[in-house]
Amino acid sequence: MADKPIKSDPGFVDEVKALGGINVEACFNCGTCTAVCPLSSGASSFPRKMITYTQLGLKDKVLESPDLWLCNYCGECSKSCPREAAPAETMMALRRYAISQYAPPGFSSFSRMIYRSRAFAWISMILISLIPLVLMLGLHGPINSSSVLMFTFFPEHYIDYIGITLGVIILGVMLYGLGKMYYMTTRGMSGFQGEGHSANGIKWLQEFTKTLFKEVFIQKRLDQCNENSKGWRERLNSEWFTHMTIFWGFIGLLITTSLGFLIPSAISVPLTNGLYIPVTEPIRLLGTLSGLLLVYGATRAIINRVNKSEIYSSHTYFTDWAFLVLLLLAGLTGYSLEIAYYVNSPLLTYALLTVHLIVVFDLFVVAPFTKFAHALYRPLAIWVSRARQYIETT
Amino acid sequence: MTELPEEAYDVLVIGGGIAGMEAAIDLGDMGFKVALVEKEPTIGGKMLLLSKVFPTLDCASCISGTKTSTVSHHPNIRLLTYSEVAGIERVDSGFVARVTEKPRYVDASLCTSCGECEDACPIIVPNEFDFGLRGRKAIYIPFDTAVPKNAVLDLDNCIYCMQCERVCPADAINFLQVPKAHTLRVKAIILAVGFKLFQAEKKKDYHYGEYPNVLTSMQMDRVVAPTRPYNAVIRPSDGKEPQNVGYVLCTGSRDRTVGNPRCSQVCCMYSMKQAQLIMGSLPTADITLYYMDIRAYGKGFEEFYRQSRDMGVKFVRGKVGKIEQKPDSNLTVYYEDTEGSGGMRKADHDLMVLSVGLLPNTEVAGLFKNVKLDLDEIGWIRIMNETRSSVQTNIDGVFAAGCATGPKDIPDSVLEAGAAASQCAAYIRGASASITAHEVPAGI
Amino acid sequence: MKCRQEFKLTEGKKERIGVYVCHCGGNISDYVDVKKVVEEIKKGEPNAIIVKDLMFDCADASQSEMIEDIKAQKLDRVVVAACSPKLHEATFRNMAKRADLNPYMLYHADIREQSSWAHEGDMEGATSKALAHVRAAIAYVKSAEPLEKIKSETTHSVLIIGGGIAGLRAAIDLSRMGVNVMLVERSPALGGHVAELGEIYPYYTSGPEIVKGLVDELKGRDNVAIYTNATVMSYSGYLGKFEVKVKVTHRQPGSEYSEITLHVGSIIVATGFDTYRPPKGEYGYGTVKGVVTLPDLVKALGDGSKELIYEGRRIREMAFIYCVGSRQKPPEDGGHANLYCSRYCCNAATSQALTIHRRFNNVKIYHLYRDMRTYGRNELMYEDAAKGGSIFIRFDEDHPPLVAEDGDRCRVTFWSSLIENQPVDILVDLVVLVTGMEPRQNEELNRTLSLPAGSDGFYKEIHPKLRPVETNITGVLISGTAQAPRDVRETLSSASAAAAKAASFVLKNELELDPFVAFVNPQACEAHQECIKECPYGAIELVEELGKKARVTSAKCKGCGACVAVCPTGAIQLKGYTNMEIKSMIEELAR
Amino acid sequence: MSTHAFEPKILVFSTNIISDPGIDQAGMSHINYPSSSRILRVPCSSMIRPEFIIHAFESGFDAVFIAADGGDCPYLSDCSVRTARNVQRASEMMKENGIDQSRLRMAGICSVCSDAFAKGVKSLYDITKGLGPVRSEGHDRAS
Repeated sequence: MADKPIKSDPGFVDEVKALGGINVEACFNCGTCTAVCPLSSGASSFPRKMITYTQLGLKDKVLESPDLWLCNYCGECSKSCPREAAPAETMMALRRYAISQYAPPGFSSFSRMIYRSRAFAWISMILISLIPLVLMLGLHGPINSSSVLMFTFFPEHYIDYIGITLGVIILGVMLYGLGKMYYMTTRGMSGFQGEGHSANGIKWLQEFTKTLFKEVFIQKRLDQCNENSKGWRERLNSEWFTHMTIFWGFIGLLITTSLGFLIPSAISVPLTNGLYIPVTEPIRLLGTLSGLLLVYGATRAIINRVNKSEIYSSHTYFTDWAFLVLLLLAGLTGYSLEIAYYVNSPLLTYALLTVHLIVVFDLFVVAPFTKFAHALYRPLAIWVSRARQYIETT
Repeated sequence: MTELPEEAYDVLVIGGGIAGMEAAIDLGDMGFKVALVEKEPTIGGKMLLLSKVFPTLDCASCISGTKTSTVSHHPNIRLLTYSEVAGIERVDSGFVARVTEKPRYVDASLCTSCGECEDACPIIVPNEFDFGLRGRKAIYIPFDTAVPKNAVLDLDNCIYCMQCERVCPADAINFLQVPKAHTLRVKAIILAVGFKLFQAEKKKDYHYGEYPNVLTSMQMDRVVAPTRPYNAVIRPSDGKEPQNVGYVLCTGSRDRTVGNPRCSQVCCMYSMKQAQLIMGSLPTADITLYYMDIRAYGKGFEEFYRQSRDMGVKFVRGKVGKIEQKPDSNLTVYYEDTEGSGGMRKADHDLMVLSVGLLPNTEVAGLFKNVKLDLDEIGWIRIMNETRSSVQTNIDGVFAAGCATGPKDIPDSVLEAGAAASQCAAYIRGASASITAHEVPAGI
Repeated sequence: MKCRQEFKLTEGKKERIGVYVCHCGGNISDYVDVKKVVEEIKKGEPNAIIVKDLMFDCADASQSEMIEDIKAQKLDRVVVAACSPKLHEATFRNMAKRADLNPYMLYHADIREQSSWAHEGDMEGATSKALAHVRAAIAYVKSAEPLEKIKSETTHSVLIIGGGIAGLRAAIDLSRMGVNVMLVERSPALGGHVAELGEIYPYYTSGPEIVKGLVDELKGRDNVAIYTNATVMSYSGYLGKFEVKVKVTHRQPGSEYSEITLHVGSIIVATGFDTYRPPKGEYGYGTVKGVVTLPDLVKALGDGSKELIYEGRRIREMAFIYCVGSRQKPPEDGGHANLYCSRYCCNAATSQALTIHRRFNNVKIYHLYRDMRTYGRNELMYEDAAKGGSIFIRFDEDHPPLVAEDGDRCRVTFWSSLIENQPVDILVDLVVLVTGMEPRQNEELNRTLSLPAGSDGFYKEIHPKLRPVETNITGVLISGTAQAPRDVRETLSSASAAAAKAASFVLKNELELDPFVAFVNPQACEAHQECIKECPYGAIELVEELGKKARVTSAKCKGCGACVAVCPTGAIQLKGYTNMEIKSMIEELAR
Repeated sequence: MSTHAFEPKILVFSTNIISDPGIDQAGMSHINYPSSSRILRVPCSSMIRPEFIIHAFESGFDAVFIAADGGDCPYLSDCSVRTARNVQRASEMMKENGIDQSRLRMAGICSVCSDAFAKGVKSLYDITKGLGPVRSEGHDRAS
């Protein structure tokens, strides 16, 4: 027992409870959750060990563990827990905790506050929404009420500038989080930091691409959660499919938007004139389809949550709602905007544009603190965890 | 239905298991007249069916066998087997109980338990005393050590072929028997109604009843008992001797998903006991117990636990999440070795035993007609004031003992039966006879 | 003790024996040639006045026939050869009684379970075996003596040693049954350990209230005498008639103590337990400030204050360490170790944790346990404590926690197998050692009673299931925590059970015991004293007056016959199984 | 007497409460064991005097089987130890008398241990069959 003892933080349990680990103390460490978990394997131990760490106040053990992010919140563990300790909720709460801890110092307490206080969350949402509103009120151009002149009302380059500024900040926050997570989850692991790091470089890259393909593109792990639904009909109804639609919808829109920024000359010139882009134009088409996927996925997810049909969606936090609702709103306002544009209703178009931009702004601002954050952390965690396994087995 | 004239007793004991027998014998020995009512055709309860019992590993029938024979020959005990209490009413300071004695269709006074009828009967149905592991006939002697040892005809399964009637050397078969209605007037009642076993089917992930090699612990106890159904320790699917047996402790106990958050008190110990017995008959077999906490709390229990470990019984701390069957009828269990490095583990066993918990016989509350018997949240009989008396129910003059008030091991059940007898006697004596002051030396 | 044993002189008289062989409707006669058995007996046994084969010996008509025969033919001995004696020996003994024949002059030979059924298809073998068994039975009854149940007058009172809840409960039961009760308590007050306890879950009542409830029930009962400050000095006698000398210390100055003699029929020992006292240094006990035992904590909780303060220290975080003084490893060096589980501690500790959570806000309790043994519904208590702010951590026997001082707090380092034995430090204000129960240090009384103790040091019952409150000394019973660690309810159960047994000894004015007890033939006894050494019940003593001969106290004899086997001269024998009876049976069986 | 026709006579000591029901059980289950066995019941196996065992051989038994109480004895928890000691003493006496000690066997038989009983008696029967009648041994020459 030469190891230096870890310090226990007696307040940690309460922190996790406040973040949604509703019944974490009830756990008596029987391991049923781990045994029934479709994703737990010999190498990664969750949810039980995460819960034990939580009970014992070993927060660093939690933050150091990539396992936390392997969970897809399918709810099998909560269903079979003999003490009704809701392990899935604790796993969720721990991820919330981790998101707040990986964020840069100022953002860290902000994110904790939006998890812990509903009122704070609402107020901050309203305040954040005020930024684009004020900007639009202050910067908008002439309002042409006879025909729709969208980019006369709000010049496109403003959107670009604001978007890029916001993007840089958000990207910074996220990169900080990823960096911190990488640091915490890999410290103490030989081969990750310090010596021997580069020696495994190629292997790392292989693992990285594997992770990207399996866990990000087709999300194999989530599909494993629905192992009982093998038929296509069931698959289409599965959580996996819902998630895939949201994911690919989001990626699609991200690409179209980015392309809009990167090659403005290709699109923005005809756009200025309004009607010249045909629906069949590839980028446009991609945007439309992605939007459809996103609206479908978000709607399904919201319906699931409203129905509380499954354990995984029976406990929902503001931040979970926020991301979904904003996604749906972004989609809906986007399509409404197009309709308003085509039916040539100028005032409605301007109003919808304002709303759409506010929603999109909000969506990006809160992204690192909402469920969206897992989109970044999970792939990294899976990659680290795979790399760890590799180190341990070699 | 034949109405019989009212009979008077001091005490009615309901339930002829170890607790009921012990209470009846204690009261009988004190000179009280006791009526003992048992719904099965034989007395001895579940204990008589067990193999050896922890922690001393004495054979269950050596102990309960002496009790069954004492009960059946005791001058102060009237034994009514195959009889059910139809209703109890409080009348004045006592009770009137109506008891229906079911027809055995065999004249017990003539039957010599020779078994000829059993041999002749063509109908085979699962034997409830072996928990379905083997069959019995429609007319049958429940088991070798049964008391009273008489045949009983199960009319539901009888095809009226009359073979038994033809072969019975004592002419004891009587198809014309009708139920008898006894009316018992008693001063006090002892409820020793025992327990029910958790229905393992309810724990779906363990697939009991679906996979042949998943047994309950009660079935396993029969398999290792000297009176065992197969006359060997073998597994049901193919009759192979199991070489790697796993036990799932806390099946139906400490589990809110099946509605029983309580611990059943006896499963850890009986599982270890079975493990030791299996090792005795199959020395090369591996036995693994999947447990959460080993509750070896009674006298000599911890020592028994240590002995089991020394014998090589494997203890794995982790509750089994699920059991899956492989094509060769072997079973894979999924669990977390919570004391190891963690993570989901799989292990293969050729026989799995579910250590099922104990649940109450809640029908007992319905027996009382004009008074209400208080049960606790789960349905065990509630003891009024446990810091005053361990056996007094909420009804004056009604006592409960053994597993009727909660899961209990045999030593505790026996003690509680003694306690019920004692307080019952105190109640009757205290209520009827005036206590004469004897000359006692001055105290404080 | 008056033994109403009468020996009829049978010498010189010719025995008149009736033999009844049963067919059992074919069950016997299918494989045993019953007719042949009857013929052989008739041929070879002139004293067999009546030899019959009956279809069913046990049938009412057959029994009536036997009674008629016994009366008409003046039969003085009967042999019934039928099924197993376990089924019908009592039936036929009753039959004999009805025929005014001493029931022990009847022998029930088994020719079904042990002959016809055991040797199916071997008619010759089964028949010769049955015949041998019948002949042996005839040999037995020939040398049999009429026996009577041993009757002994009993004193209508019971002595209870110990005034804790077990003693009180037994006293209530016996007193209400109309038995005189004398209760002797060593200390000045009743209630024992329970009187010192605070609130006890799941009963929601305090120790003193429990004691008061029991004492109140005893108050005003005129057949109970309680002696406090009293100790048992000596005792003699046997079941039904014990004589116990008690020394009572007076509170008033002047006469310091008096000695009284009590006559009782039975004795209940309810002397309770001792709390385990950790040696200095065990988990920092006595060396680290803030390390206390569970009973210390319970006392501290008793004052009803709003804040949890122990010796000036405000308690916000505390640690319970379980299995202190219980479940210890076997000592390699022969040192002191309690191998047993103390049963009550897990429940007691979780119950105290619940009390703390309910009374004080924000107190965190770390429970360092080995197995949580909150059996039965105590499991709910475990669950509630966990939800109320208790954290339960399992540690392994091989890695016990370490306790050290850390400023004005305690630092507990533990290794839990649940997290791969990585050491963890917790800082707490108080460390509570959950101490177990130990057998009461009571050498004087133990010497006086000479009750056997088990390997755990607690008093040992004859059999935990068959005779759970009886000891080797017939009439001396054990109950409560003197026998094994127990909680309140279990203690009350065992006390009442002991009361039931005591009552069955003394309620009737006369005790009836089985006649199969040892007896000594004084002519043959050479005072080797082997039997005295062999008898675990202390039923045999050497009597000087008779010229140094062994004598059996029938009331103490349980009839095992262990003494019979060791007597070099065959002087001590068992009634109903005399050496003569057995030898003559052996000879017949060998024919 | 020709050896192949020899049927060893076996005396079985059983106990009222424990092993006798076990022997009954063998009959009830129709488990066959040599019919040349004879059964004599006593309260507890610890009362069997070595002298009884010798007397059995003197009376013509070829083997003695003690169906002891084992750990289930209702009288004495150390019944087996005491019985074993007495049996040991009997065995020594047999040696002195020139009787082959393998003619004597003790086994704990519980109240349902029918298999163990039947097996025990059978194997003793086989051994004794090999040894021949007890009267052919030194014991006869000595007396």
